[in-house]
Amino acid sequence: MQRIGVFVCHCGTNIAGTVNVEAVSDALRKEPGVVFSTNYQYMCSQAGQDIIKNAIAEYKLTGIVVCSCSPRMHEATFRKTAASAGINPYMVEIANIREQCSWVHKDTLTGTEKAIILGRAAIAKVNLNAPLTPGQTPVTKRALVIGGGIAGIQTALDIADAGFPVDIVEKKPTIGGKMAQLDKTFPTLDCAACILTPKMVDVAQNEKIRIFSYSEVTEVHGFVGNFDVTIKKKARYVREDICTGCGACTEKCPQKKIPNEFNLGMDTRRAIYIPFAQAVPKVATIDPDHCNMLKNGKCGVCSKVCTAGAIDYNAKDEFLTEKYGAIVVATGFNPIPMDKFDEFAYSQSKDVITSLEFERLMNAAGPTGGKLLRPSDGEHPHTLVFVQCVGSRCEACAEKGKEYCSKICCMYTAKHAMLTRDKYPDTEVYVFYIDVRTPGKNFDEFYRRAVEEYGVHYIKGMVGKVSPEGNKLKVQASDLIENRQIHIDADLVVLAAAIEPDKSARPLATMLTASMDTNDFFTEAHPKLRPVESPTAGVFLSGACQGPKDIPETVAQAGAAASKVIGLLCKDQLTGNPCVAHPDEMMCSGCSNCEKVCPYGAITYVDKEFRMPDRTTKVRRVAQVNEAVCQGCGCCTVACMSGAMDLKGFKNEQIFAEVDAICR
Amino acid sequence: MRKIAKSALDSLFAAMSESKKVYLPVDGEGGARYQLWTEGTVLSEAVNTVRSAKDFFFPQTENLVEFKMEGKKLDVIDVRRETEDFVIFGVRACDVRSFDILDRVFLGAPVDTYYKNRREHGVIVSLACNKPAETCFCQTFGIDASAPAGDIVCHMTDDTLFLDAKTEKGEKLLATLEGVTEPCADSAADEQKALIRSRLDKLPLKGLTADKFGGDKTKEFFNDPAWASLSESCLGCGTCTFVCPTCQCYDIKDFKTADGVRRFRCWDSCMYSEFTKMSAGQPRLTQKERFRQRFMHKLVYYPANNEGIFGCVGCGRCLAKCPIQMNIVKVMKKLGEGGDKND
Amino acid sequence: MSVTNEEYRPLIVAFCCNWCSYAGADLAGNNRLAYPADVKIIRVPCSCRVNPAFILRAFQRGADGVIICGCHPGDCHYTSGNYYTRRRMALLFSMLDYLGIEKERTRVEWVSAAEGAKFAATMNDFCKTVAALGENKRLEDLRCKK
Amino acid sequence: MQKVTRDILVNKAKELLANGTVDRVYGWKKGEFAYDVTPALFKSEKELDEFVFGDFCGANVSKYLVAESKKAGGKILVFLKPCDTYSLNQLTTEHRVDREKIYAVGIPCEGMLTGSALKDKVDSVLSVETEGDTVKVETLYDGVKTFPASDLLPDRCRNCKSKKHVTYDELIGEDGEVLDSGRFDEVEKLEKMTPDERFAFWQGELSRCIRCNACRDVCPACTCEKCVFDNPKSGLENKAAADSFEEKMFHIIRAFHVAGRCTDCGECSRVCPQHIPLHLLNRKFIKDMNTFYGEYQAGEVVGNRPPVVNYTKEDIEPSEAVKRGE
Repeated sequence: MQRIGVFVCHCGTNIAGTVNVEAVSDALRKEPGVVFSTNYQYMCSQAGQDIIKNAIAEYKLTGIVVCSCSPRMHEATFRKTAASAGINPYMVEIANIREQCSWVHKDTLTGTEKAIILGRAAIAKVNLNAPLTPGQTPVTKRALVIGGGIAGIQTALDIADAGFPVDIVEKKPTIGGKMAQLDKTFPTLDCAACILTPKMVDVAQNEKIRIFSYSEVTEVHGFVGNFDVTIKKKARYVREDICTGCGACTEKCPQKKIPNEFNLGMDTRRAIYIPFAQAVPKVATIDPDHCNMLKNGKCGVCSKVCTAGAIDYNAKDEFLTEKYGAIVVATGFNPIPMDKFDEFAYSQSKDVITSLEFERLMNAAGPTGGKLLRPSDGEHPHTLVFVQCVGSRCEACAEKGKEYCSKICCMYTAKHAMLTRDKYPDTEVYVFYIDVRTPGKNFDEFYRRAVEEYGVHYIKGMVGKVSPEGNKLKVQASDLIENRQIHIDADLVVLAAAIEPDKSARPLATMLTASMDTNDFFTEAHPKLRPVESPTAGVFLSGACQGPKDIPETVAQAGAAASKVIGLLCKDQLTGNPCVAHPDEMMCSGCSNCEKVCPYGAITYVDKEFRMPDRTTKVRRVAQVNEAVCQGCGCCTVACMSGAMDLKGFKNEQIFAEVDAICR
Repeated sequence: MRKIAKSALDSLFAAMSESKKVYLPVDGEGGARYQLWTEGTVLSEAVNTVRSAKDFFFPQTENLVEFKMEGKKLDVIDVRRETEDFVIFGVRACDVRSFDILDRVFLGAPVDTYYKNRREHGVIVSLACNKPAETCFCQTFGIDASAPAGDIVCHMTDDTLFLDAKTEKGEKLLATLEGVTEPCADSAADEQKALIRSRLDKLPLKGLTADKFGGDKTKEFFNDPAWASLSESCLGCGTCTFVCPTCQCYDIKDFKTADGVRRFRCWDSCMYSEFTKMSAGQPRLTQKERFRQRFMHKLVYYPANNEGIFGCVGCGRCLAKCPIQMNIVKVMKKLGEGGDKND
Repeated sequence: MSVTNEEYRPLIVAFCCNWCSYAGADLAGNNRLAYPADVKIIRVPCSCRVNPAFILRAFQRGADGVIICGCHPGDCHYTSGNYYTRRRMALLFSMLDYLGIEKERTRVEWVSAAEGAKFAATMNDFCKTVAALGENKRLEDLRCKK
Repeated sequence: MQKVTRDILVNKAKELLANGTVDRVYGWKKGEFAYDVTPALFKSEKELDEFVFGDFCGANVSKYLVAESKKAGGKILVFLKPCDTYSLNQLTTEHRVDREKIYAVGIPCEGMLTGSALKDKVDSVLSVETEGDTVKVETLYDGVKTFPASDLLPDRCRNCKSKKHVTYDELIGEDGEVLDSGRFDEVEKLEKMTPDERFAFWQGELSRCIRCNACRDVCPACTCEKCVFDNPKSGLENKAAADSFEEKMFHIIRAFHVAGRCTDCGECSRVCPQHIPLHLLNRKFIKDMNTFYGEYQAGEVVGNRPPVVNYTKEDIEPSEAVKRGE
């Protein structure tokens, strides 16, 4: 029989306001096993924890029940308290009488009654708790960063800086990501390339960092500290170790008409290409969909012009499996497709472009060499209309847009408007907005400069329709402040498209068993307290894969993720979760049902000899659980007919006891 | 002796029901079973009920005592209540004998007050078997199906039911039935008895004797090699013991309720692997030993403690119900043959 | 003379997975979204930890409704746990219905950690549904009644 | 009825014993009456004198192989009806039977009579003879009665699912086909009832349960080292039905435990002393799994993954599953 102490927390008035805490501690004192019961204002405070520690000593407690906030909040706190007073931390159970009681029930009578019942359930469980000791597993001191944008680059640099080897897996032929496509950055207007490319070079030159460009993660096994990751190096048909990046091949390739994805299809590239001048690694890549040699064996020009002999038409996808201790997801974002937004005539007119396309138009390395020219006729536009929130904050248009705010559009639109007016004072620039959101350092000042110094026309209202007529774009819009309809004959319309997570994120999340929200952004372990960790141990989040972010935020989060990774890789041994599945070999029939449902492959079988009660021996096939691999979901326990498989910390008898206590 | 027209049975049961609850075999899904008589209930013609009549005195589960908890206070509650009087009508000769066998267990010291309570309030109205079945072998144990024991003994012809009170209890009950029955000669049922006897003589198991068994035969049979092959296919289910009118083993279990514990007893079966398990383990580790226990108990151990009376009444239920058709008749025939040298 | 005319309140046992639904319930709390106190939550690591025997046990002991909440299919913290839950519960509920037990007494809902409002709404609706059915008679164990 | 005779089987057994292929044989021994044959193990040619075979040899002996195949010695010869072969495959899948230790001879089956089904129709059976599809029953009091075999066959044979042997080392006679049986008709009938009617039906059936465990102990899918209902630690153990809840609990959990593993051999209903149609519970699960997750026959192929330990991302939601038929 346990000697249980019950500690009821008032949480100020958070609990005590609705629950009669005195009545709860009195009622629970009468429960079987309980030898001490009290209540206190803030159990989680030092003074509250001291009450627990003292009671453990004074009443020789073997089990603790804390009736307080959610175990997701302070279970760890109270387990530490118990451990520091000398009892096993897993002898602590929390009755959630705040989030799941006092905060959702108004009536003191029913609230108190329910709090007592929840307390009873926790007591019934603790009565059957057993001390648990977590297992230890070694840590592979190497990190994997998936995605080579600014988030991945910064994370990798910071981890490498601490002395741990890092691999970056980037699916494109070069690292750099979206930032490499940007022209200037807000609010300081420094050139993106000027601040990004040195970092890309740092990555390339860092001895601790390996770049797997043009590669994808295809399989992830294992668990925190011990991931086995299979990386597919897509066939590049150019040997990275030999190619000098001279670019001769990219000039001679006869296949010229391939839309250049780096410039968002606004110009063309060859079938063998280097995405941009500062690409890292600076090696050519053959696009197998367009290369004549690869498609029908006729050509071979690049091979002829390559003095280094780097071309290899017989290259195959390569798979390599590496071990990692930690994985950082930095898969980034993309603007959502605009083809469903017929009202803005994106598909009908070349002169309706997205903001990212506008970045390329303004960029000196872009398709127009940095001159603002209309894509349709190469004329200089005089009237520009920027439409904000295209697909963002779009509750009504969920099938094509997003409900959330994409966060970065207000600022880059202000930047675009300001730069346009700065370079081309002869233009009229209109910005249509729902709200202008500028919560960042120097952001509002930046926006005000656009309006006040550069004379950008900010109009609160949405554009209803854009219709191409002749060489003009007729823009119909409403001005909500003036309450009137506006018609503008524009030369160029720029859509601030909502951003969404990269499409590769969802299958990756499945491989990593990391959770995602309904928008396919990775979920953090805690929205406030653990914002750069995924709930899946050993998986960390960097950049826009977790939610829309601008560059400074991304870099900050990248650094934070790196520091979490470093913290993990510093450890030689990891302490596991002791709440793992455990088979009773005497009951196990060896049927393999548990093995079939285990998502981690944690269950294997052995033939084992047993001494039977009648003194004979019998060899039986029985299940064994790898406690380092088991994550404790408990799926096997239900698949097991004989009940041989049980889950420590959530044993069948414990859950039965909770059910019984609740239904008493 | 009194009699009543078969067509007027309803009035007989109605009259009985005025003072007591009346239970009688009624046909239903899966065979006949005892049911409370209410207007319109029809007496089964089946030779016997699927479950025996022992349930009336020794129910499958019975609440013995309750513990009520309030905080850390524990109250013990005696749940025994004086049973109401009841009549079991239509008990066959074999089942009537089974009550004697149970009585020796439960009414011998120490007296089982739960059993006694029920036994004292039950009036047994037996009914001779007009059509004993091929599985019947009550004769082996000296039971005469044409003349059962009981508080009132009945015989049924095609048109008439004869009732003969044999005990004080029976006479009292019969006295209350004078309004619906009429007197008749004590010999009125003799013809029916003779008919039944002639039928008993023709039963296929007529020749089976238990002569080689008895209380002093432990040594002869305990190590008989035949046990191995007889028990080979036994599934270890409890069907034979649960349909048996004389199996009297039970286990005591505690059931945690909303606010305390209910201690009840329930039938147990020596065929079960957990039977009589103690902290040190089970005394009988293999199905062979458990199987042997059941039959040794019926044929040797029970007679050893009860003046030679066998613990089987030859009702034939286990012959009909065993999933693999192993039964006491096969055991009795095979044991002592000495030919089986297996194991 | 005093007649206590207490309104019938059902007893609801809710099994919530630790990662999504239990967090969703916490969020409902954070946002002060009320639902009846009839709901008592049992935390399990994953909805796939819920053994049909737990559900029957709850009914035996006097529960009037049992609801199992887990991560949305595809979002399971353990990748596939809730897929198994979905199969097991589809089969179990269908069997209970086949035995004539009111199918409204059992429910599976997928509630994510972000869906505090859905959690509260689900519980409000489930309590209402079960309350309308009244006491569980078809899967009761008389010994467990007071 | 049966096309294969005792002599054919005994000769086969003698041959296999003699040439050392097997060292023991699972078969049947004669009983007191026509219908009470007992499964038995024969270890020598001489013992085979007691071997019988006939229209009452319906017991599914595959479960005995769980224990027998673990014993030392050579191979065990078993004669398996088509439906028994599904059980053997399922037991092999679950590593309960060492298939290497079994020599399975598939035998054709024309449907097997059972004593209990027979005695539902006739009292006091003295002898039974079959000629073609006619069964002649000699009784103690009603003379000789004749029945078409279909009247006396248990449900599992009237709705035989397959005449095909899914595993064997040797076959006697021609192999048959998987049949399009009406085995789900009864389930459908129940599904069409109102919940109240269904409850009344099952209440009536299950209330007769005496918790003798015969259904479990005969079931080839119930081979756990220790059943949860026997294990005090499981929280489910109970020796006898003490409340109407318990038999429901027992049968629901048992059906759930064998779901996806039950081959629908029908032994549970055959042995129930109270004639509870337990196969209707198992068939409900089989029918549901077929409709929800695609056709699946347990034991059809060794190594198949039962639907309960499998999933697809598009599976039916529980709330939809109970709506079927509405």
